[in-house]
Amino acid sequence: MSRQEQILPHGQVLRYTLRERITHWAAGVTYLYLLGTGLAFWSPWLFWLAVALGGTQVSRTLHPWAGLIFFGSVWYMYVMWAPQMTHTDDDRRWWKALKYYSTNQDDKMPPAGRYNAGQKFLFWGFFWANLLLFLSGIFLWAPQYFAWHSLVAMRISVLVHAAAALFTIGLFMIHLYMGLFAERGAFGSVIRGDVSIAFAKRYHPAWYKEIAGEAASPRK
Amino acid sequence: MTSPTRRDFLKLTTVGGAAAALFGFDLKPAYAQLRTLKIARANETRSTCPYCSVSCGIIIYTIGDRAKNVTPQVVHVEGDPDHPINRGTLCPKGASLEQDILNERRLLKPQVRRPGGTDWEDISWDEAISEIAQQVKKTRDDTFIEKDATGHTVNRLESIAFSGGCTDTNEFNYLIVKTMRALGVVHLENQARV
Amino acid sequence: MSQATLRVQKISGHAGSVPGQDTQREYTVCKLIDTTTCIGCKACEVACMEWNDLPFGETVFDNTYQTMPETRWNYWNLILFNEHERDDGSLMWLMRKNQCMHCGEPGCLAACPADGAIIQYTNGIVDFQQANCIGCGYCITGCPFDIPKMNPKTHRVFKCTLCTDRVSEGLEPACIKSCPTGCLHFGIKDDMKELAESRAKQLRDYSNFPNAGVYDPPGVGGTGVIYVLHDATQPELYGGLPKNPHVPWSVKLWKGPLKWFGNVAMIGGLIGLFVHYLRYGPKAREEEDLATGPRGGRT
Amino acid sequence: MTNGWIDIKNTDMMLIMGGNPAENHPCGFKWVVEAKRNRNAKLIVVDPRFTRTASVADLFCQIRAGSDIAFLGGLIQYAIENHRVAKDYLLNYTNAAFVVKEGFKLPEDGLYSGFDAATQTYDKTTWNYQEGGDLSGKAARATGDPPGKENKAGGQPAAPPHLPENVAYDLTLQHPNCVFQLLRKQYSRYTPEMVERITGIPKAQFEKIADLFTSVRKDGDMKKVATIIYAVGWTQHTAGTQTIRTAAMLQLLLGNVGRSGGGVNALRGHSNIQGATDMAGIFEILPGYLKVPVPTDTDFKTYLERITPKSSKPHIWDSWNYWSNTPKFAVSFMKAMYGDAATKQSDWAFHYLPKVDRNYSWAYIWDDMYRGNVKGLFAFGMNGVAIGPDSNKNIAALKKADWLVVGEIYPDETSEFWKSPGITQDEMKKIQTTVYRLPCAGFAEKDGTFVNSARWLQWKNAALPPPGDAKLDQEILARIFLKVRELYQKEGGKFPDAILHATWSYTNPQNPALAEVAKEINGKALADLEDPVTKQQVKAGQQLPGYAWLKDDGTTACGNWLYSGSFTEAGNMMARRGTEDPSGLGIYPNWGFSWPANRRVMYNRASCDLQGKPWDLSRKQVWWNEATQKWVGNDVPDFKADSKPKDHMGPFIMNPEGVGRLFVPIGAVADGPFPEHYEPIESPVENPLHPQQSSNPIVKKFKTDADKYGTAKDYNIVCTTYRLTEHYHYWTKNNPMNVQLVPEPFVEVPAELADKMGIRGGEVLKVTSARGVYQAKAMVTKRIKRMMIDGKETFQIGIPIHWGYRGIAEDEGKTWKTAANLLSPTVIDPNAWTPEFKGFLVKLEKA
Repeated sequence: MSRQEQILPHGQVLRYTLRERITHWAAGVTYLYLLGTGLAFWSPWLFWLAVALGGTQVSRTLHPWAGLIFFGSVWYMYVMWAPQMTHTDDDRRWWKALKYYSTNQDDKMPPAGRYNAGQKFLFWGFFWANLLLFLSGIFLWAPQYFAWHSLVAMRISVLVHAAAALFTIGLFMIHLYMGLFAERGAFGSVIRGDVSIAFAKRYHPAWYKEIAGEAASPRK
Repeated sequence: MTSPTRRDFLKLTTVGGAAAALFGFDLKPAYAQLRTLKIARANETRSTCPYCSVSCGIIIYTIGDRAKNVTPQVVHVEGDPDHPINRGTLCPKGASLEQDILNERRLLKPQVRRPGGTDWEDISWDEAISEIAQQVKKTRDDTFIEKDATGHTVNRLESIAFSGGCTDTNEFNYLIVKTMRALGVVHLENQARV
Repeated sequence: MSQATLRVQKISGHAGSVPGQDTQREYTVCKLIDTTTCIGCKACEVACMEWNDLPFGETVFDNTYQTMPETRWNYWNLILFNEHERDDGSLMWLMRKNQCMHCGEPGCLAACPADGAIIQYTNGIVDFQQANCIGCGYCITGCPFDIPKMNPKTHRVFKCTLCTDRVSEGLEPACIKSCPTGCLHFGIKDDMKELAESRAKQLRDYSNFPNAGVYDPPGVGGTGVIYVLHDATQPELYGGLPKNPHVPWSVKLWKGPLKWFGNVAMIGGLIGLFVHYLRYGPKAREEEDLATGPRGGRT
Repeated sequence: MTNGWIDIKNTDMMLIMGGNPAENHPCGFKWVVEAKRNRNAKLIVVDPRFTRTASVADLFCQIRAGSDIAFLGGLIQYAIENHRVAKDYLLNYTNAAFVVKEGFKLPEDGLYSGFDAATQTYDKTTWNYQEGGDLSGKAARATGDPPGKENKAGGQPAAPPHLPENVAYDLTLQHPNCVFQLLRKQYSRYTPEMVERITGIPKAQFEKIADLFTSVRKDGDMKKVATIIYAVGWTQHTAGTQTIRTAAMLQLLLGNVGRSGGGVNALRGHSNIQGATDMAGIFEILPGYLKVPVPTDTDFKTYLERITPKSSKPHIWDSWNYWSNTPKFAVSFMKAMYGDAATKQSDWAFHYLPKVDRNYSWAYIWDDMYRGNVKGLFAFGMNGVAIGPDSNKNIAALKKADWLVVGEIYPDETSEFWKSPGITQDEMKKIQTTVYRLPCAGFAEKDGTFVNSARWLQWKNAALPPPGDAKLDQEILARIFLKVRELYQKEGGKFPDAILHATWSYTNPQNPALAEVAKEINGKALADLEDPVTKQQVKAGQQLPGYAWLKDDGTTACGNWLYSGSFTEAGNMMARRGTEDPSGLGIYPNWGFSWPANRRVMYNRASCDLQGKPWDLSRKQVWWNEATQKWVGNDVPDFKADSKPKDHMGPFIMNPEGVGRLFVPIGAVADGPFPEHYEPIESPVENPLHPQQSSNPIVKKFKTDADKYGTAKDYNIVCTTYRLTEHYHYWTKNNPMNVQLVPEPFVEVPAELADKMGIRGGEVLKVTSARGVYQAKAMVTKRIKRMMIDGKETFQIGIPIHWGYRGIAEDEGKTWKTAANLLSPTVIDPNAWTPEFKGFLVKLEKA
């Protein structure tokens, strides 16, 4: 897709292609399910979640399958986005200015590209946690199928799985907060794929400059 | 579409909690579901283990209460705690006697393998008994020895052998002695020797 | 509430109190296994299979008298055979009946997330309730003795029930009844401890086993199955009986600090974000600034 | 067993040898453990392998298979030289003081006096006591009568030698020809060094064991008791009977026989082979151990005279000689068998009984069949092909038979010999044997009695009917017999008398109720009887209260005198279930019925001293009651109830001497009055005692072309066979539970040998003997160790016997379909005619 094609009519800019959106939601929906069932297994106080999600055995059965889809989606995100997620000098500056970002003083932030440093962190955080969840999950899924399974591996897996999941929950809460509440328009962007130019300019000025520079005036 | 509002955020957090009620699941698992004692009302027969010579007392549990309309089927075999020697204990063979009684490899019908035959053929009991009796008579009449070389009466039959098994009861053994000695059989043998 | 439920003192994955906890007066039952009189005859293995009507499985010769390498979901009771040469050159053939130890502090129960899948009765029996089991296998990781095993087909975990169906009717467990030499004994824990100690003393005094002793590891709150060993200082000789078993650190870490940290972090995070929103609100208040688009009501 | 299972708990010392009760009799073994636990009794285990019995032993030593007499002889030597003998017991309750005939020679060169090399038999004339009275302090005559010459002249053998009525004796035990001195001399050669050379047990280890075992008689104290427990590890050798005799002699020497916690205890291998022996399911006896008639017994009187012993003892002593009642037992038996046809006039139908003058035992059945003389075989629950020995010979024999009737509950090797591995379809078509395979009832479907090792008769009940078309064994036998009888009635034939006149008055003749048969075995009065002393009466037709009521005039009928008292007017004594044991000795007098006369420990008079006071008051079995002038006790006294101690009646009432036999006179044992160590027929070494006479001189090898024997040159490894606790003979290979416990056949190989040959556990091995090849996986173990036999490095391997070519594993193709008894030799013990399954030579290769 050429950069020009990203400039849409009505002052909109294409932020996510259909493929990206489908991938995101594949991950998103499965993550929600994994979160619900996972939390059920995490604490007796939340065990009702497993019941609510179709029954305890069903939850246990589907959790790993959902996990596979989630793993696949995140892996595909990696394939799609990894080159855009490299850490830059701007990102370093962004982290230093984090307090402005968190207090909504976005004008004091160094210009962000398509993804700001926080998003990159989210990406890499999910990527690595996903790997850990996958590996530990495989151990825990059906240990009896694997001749090489060992109790030690399973015990470590239990810990790793829980710890990695906790980490993603932290990421996920911020991601959800940012996407749903903090940045108006972000949620729409993963639904429709586009954002307003204002949004782009405000949150991802460097990225907007990049596409707008090529096509000086948006098509009307 | 519109982005969610603050109200939505609050709403979301309560949905989960209500979900259980919404979906109508019974959240209470059943605790302590005990299997009931499988031999509680089974019929008990006192018997003796057929394996080694300790002769452990065993109890064979069969379904039904001896009512007419029940075909007994063994559901369990266990040691007889009253038995002075084994006091309820059993060895791995005695403990698996249920599998000996209910064994799919059991022979269920008389069979015969004819001279030169390459497989078993079915035969009725009446035919089998009658054929065997004729074989016995023929062999006996052909080879019976009334007097030996020194002229002593011996009345013996050296051409038929009988070997009795280890779980033959005394009473059956007595019938063997009675019938076989009457035929003149001297090749009379039992697991007792080997 | 049925009497059986009243007799439950611990429930896995359970929020709230447990019906039988501190409400029932009942003796702790206990199996005593005297390895010094075990002859490895496997009567207990068969009795267990027969009583519980467990399906047969395939076994393969493995240069040992031992039936199979370890217990299975459908083989709860396995005698472990070990040849051991003593310092004086004499040979010992050690046999140990291996099965669920019915720990006072069961690691499996601690690790289990499923409400009511593992319960501990007031008499100390730890019992799996397969109806509630979700097949996660966490109990497997929680057991220091490697006992619970999963049925790969049904995804339920099984282990010795200490014949709850028999014990609740006033009978002894099937294995106990079958044991030809009486190396298995059943009764209340205090009595079994006493019996075990006196046997260990006899072995020390009369049988050239100066280290004979009783195995009742405190690390798991004591066990509902105790052993008399020729050499209590080396339980590892008996097919790797752990010297000082504990609920695994992974389970402890997970069910302890990690859980607290996680809960605090999650709840703290939610509160933090909520307060943040109250304080700062969304980044852009003017919706029209940002959220323009075809479906935003503007052309 | 002279004692019983539970009685083992009363012992102080146990020697288990030639048996592996922990594996083969686990529930009886509990009483061994009880003795250990409750009395701190010591357990000594001597076996070719470190077995599961050894795993709970206080002392274990590994012995070479087939060298047991050397070990036990060594113990006798040790006990005598260290004065650990029961002096009073020895003097009064055994024949230690009896003086043996001049001319009797000990086998220093391997042969007793009287050996005839041509016939390979002994003339036993000198194997006898000397006639005469007290020889105490009198020197032996220089030479005696030359032995056995008089019998050689004519073709007709002279009347067999008999025991002197008045036996010469020396109560000082100093006479050089008295039994004790001969015994001492005989076993003086069995020094610890010699024991080590023969058995492979290091001297120090042997001495430790000898010291421990004989410690029960330390300083002659009589309180403690030791027991010896054995099984077919002794019997299944060419020295089987003599091995057991050595043990019995050792126990007599130590004063352990007849006592609670003592005895010589045979653990029989099967549920009712004790009963089968009692009931004479074997050729050489009739029920109740009556000897079978021989051709020279021309009438019943001659027969009874021959088989009824006369007492033989020092004149100052008394002997009950219970076998003097033989005529009563024999006549009553004939009445039970032939009813009205057996009368005084018909000489009790004596000629209905077949007369026997040669060996018809197990190995001969197959040998005769192989030679074409046995044409038909009934095999009811006997899997002859798998049982062996030499399964190949047995298969070859069956091919020559006309017909075979197999009564079984599972498909077995014998019924399918015609399709055994290696037989092609073409060969199959040439086999002319007709095979009938009849489905029988399993144990749970039958009632009736089993007799256990402790001689307990226990009635069992049927739980369910036989499955499918299977029938009760007694119905099958009855129908065949009645059909044969019908044919003889219709067509006539050779000597039909016995067939026509055998009693068969069962309510349902086609399917006799076993309870009725049991009543017939117990016996009933045929006329009104009265006890002359007590005036107790038994009316005609009533069940007899016991064998004391039997008569030799035809007024009683009894199928087996030993079992008389088992089914009386009071009912079925064998079904009694009284659980009380007032003495605490485990006697349980009201449980079942124990032959003879419900007594639980045999020869229990010997548990008391001469005055009739128990040797150990904490284990009171029987005693003399001075007040009532009777023997009374917790057990039924095995003795004449009113025989006063001062009469000095011997406690071993079944011997004409009344005392236990350290020396066995004349005919009772074929190969020597004292046991001597002979090598198994296949042995890795020459006999260190007398290399020129290495194996038993009277053991005969079989001579058909199928009989092959190997030598140490070609076959360098000693092989022994045995059972596992998880399996039972050739039966449980059909039981999925047992198959799961031990799924496959294996060979136990010493780790040292495996290292040498590069064998790893689980590798497939080929074991070859002179007769056949066996294949199975290797179990490499430290539980069998390298041995030094007479300076020669020797290895032993072991093979569990449980597999063949029909079974769950076999049918699934998981075995090599070979049977352990393809390897074992057809060679038998000269006394009991049991084959030598337990020690033969093989070679070992990787398959």
